[in-house]
Amino acid sequence: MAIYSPGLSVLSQNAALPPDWPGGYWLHWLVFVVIIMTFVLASIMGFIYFERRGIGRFQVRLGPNRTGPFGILQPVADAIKVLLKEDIVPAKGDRIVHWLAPVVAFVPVLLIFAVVPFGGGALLADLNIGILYVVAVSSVTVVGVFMAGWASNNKYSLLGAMRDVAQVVSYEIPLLLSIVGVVLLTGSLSMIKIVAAQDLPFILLQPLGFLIFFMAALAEINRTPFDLLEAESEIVAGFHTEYSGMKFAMFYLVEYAEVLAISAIITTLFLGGWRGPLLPPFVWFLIKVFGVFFFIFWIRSTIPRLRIDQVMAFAWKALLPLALLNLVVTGIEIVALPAISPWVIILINLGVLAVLVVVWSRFFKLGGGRVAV
Amino acid sequence: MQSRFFGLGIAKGMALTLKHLFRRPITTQYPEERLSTSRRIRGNELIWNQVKCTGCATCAKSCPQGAIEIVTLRGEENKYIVEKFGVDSGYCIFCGLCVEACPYDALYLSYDYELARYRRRELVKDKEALLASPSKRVSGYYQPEIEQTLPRQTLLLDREKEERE
Amino acid sequence: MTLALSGKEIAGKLEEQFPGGILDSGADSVTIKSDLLLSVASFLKDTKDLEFDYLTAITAVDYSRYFELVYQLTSLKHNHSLIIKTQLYDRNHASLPSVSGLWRGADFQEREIYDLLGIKFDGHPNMKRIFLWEDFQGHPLRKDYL
Amino acid sequence: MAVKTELKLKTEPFVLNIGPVHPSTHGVFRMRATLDGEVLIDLEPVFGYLHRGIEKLAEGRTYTQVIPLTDRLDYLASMSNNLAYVMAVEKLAGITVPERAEYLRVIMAELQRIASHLIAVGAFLNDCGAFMTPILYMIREREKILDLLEMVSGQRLTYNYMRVGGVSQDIPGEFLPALRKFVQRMPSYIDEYDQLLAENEILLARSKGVGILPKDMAINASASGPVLRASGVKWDIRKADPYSVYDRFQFDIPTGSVGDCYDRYRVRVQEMRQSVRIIKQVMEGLPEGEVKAEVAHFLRLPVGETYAHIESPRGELGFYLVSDNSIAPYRLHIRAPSLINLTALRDMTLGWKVADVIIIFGSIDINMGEVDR
Repeated sequence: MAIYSPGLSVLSQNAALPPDWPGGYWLHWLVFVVIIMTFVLASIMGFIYFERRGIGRFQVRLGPNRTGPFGILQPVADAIKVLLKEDIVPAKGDRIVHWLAPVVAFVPVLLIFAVVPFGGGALLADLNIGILYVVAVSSVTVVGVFMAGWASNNKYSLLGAMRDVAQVVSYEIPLLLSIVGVVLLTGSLSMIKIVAAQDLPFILLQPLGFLIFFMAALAEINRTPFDLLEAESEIVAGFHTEYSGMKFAMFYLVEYAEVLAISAIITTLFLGGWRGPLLPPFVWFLIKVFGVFFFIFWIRSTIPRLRIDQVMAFAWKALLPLALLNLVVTGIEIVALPAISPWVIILINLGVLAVLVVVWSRFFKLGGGRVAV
Repeated sequence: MQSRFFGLGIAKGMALTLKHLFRRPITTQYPEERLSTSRRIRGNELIWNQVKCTGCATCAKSCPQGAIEIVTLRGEENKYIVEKFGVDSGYCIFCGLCVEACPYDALYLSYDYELARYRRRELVKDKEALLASPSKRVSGYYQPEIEQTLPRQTLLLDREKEERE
Repeated sequence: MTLALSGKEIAGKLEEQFPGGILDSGADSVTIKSDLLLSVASFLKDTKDLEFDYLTAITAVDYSRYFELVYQLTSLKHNHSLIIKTQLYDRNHASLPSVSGLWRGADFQEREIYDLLGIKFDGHPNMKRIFLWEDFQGHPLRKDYL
Repeated sequence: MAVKTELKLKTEPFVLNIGPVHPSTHGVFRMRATLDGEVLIDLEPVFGYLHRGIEKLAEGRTYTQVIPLTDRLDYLASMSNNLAYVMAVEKLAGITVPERAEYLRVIMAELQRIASHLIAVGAFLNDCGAFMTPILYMIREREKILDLLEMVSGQRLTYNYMRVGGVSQDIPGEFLPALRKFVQRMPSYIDEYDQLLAENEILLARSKGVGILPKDMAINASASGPVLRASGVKWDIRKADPYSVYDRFQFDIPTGSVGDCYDRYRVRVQEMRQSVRIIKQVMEGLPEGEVKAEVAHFLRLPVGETYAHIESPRGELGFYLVSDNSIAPYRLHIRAPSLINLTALRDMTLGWKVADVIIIFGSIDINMGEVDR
């Protein structure tokens, strides 16, 4: 099954060695940082276009189609528009924190891409704790969001920011636990090794883990049905209600960069990363990332939003126990059945998934929730 | 009614949106693509037929907004001469009551519908601006003979693919 | 069909209960003294076979000489209706007991009448302007408001 | 459903102004909400931002000229407003309306009911957080209805179609075939709406048991229309006090059981089905003949007063008309269902969270043009 280009795997081995470039590491980093930034910005623009057109079609309309052929320049036009807008800081807001917040939110998201393996190897660093690094870095974004909510001196912003903190902190736990299942199968935290271990995509070996990871990731990146922090029908725009111009653009970028990062991580962890027949690895990677993203905005265009207490209950009462059970089942399978064919394990896991989801949905009830006042 | 298993209702909804992905979008690209409006459209401003008008001012009396201004002189044979006839389209709500009230069919609504002007004063139309002319298309509102000559209204019902009959 | 109860019959019944309180009665309406409004209303609401549990609308009309308040009552149970009218002659200090304790539905309607016609309802929990702003002068639906 | 939970932390309530400019206030409604964290502990509705004094304006216009004013009451159901007003005038003047006009009125009123409920349901689902999709699907069907109403009246929102003594013009020849086509297809579209979200678990969690309006409180607070029926009261003026020719058609009154947001949503969807059923019967029985009785142009009504009410999409819409034998009404009072349905809003929302307040408010389905008048 292991079909990946030998040339790129050589690159992955070389990534740890000092490159034979003038200036050594520094130039290497500089070049690849620029490449990654360009890639991230370009794919975010692609994502924005893809999502707006896609949601348009889901909603039996066309989506943006005026700027350039098929409206392909719409993200550019949006960017130009938003950059030319006046930068407004609320009169009683905290100017410094208000200014700092988008930066604090944006930098960690970019940092994630340092370890994402686009092709045979990570472009910047093949950390042996890759996935741990991703989880650690990505949770810093929430600080920026809370700073934004606090500094805006707006009740809607504050409500949104508080929701975000509560939600992200809770969903880190099932997210991590479902990653541990993958790590158990691989025996390594390195993103490249995780991909290399996926002769069968882990979505088959870890269906429940994938489900948990996917839902927790949606909550982490605040997409529907967990988009409480910017729930436009409730709290206007949440934490970025008071943001405009460049700073708003930063938050907008953060939103999509997070989606890109999560799509890339899901691709890496569960969908076999860059691996695939015929096409070059990088293309496979992009196809899978866009596939995951398509699924994310398909969900966005269909289902309503949960309420904050339901979101929290879902994390602690549904996802956390399921993630723990998943971990136990995976552990038992690895210890007790080391030599069995993976297809049997897939069947077992799918059975476990079905049973657990059905059982859980029986006694886990959402709804109600009135507080006597 | 309620789905027994968590996820089935969501899956049904997602199947429906996916089905819509392959349906034809229903939006029209307005300035390029124009649909025929209703034959009775109450569009733009009024069109005034000077020959038929007798200056009875029924239109002005029936106007709920007081947007029609009419001044008449007594001419020969005891007939009115319309000296001034003006409509402030800024006040007009296009209710069509004046057209309905006119006993001599001297007043029509326009079939065109793009009324926007840059200056408010351009909305005030005097006698000359309201005169009927071949370039102005007349709506079939309260004019059954004209109604038959106008293009058929495009209906979304007809444009849509006939997939559910 | 919602049966419009005969004003005369109801007036007879009310006359027994509140002697002298009935001023007039029409085909479907009864005019009562304004100070009796609350007791008549609760009588109509609670008496068996009447049970006007639903207050359809309250209207106030300014007849220049007096204000007339029109309470349209319906019984969802028996599907019949009745109109209670009362008149207020004091234009400057027009006031009336509030029925919002009996029918919550009167809440906004009474505020609206206060706002637009300037009739105060005693016992209303939140008697202030509803559509116009607090320091608006005058009451627009009065005939002498220009 | 109220869960007694002690709020242990010492917290300070704060006031949040939801509206008048807010994505989910359906116009310019304002709720002065006092919140304890996310929980609502007090709410005061504030109206008047769209007050145009229609009742006062009507006193200076002839009876015919008031009809365009009524268009601007509940601008999502102009036909119903027209109907209620002309019925009041006819009742006082003792005018009999030709048979065909009565049938046409019923067709228009029921089409209008479907159109209005489509917006109500769509906006409710949008408030629940389903990102624009349901409302866009429903606007698609509303568009078809607006096409039909445009065909007969010449305008898409302010129809000004009904006249004292009938309707302004007979329907054009292509109306009935188009209507037949619409009536044939509409049930399958309603099925689609049900497939989209009616069984969605998130929607159930959000709306079941939320914002309960008990039966006795609904009656006591003079609620009407779908809000009253969702609380389990079988009261529909079309049945209870049949006007026009409604007594000739078969239809059911859908009622809810609990009076929660979900019931109100379901009642509206069921009413759309019933409306389609009524239109089918009207089309079959549509007689030939005049569409307007002979009525003097500047009508003078006999001295007196009358009250005419209809079941508008939002509830009991009534016009109380006082005439002094001049050409203009002496007093025109409008019993606006939207305003009176809001009476119980505070009791329905207390103790719920911000997100619930929005959907409870959305499920009442008000129209500011009618609330403020």
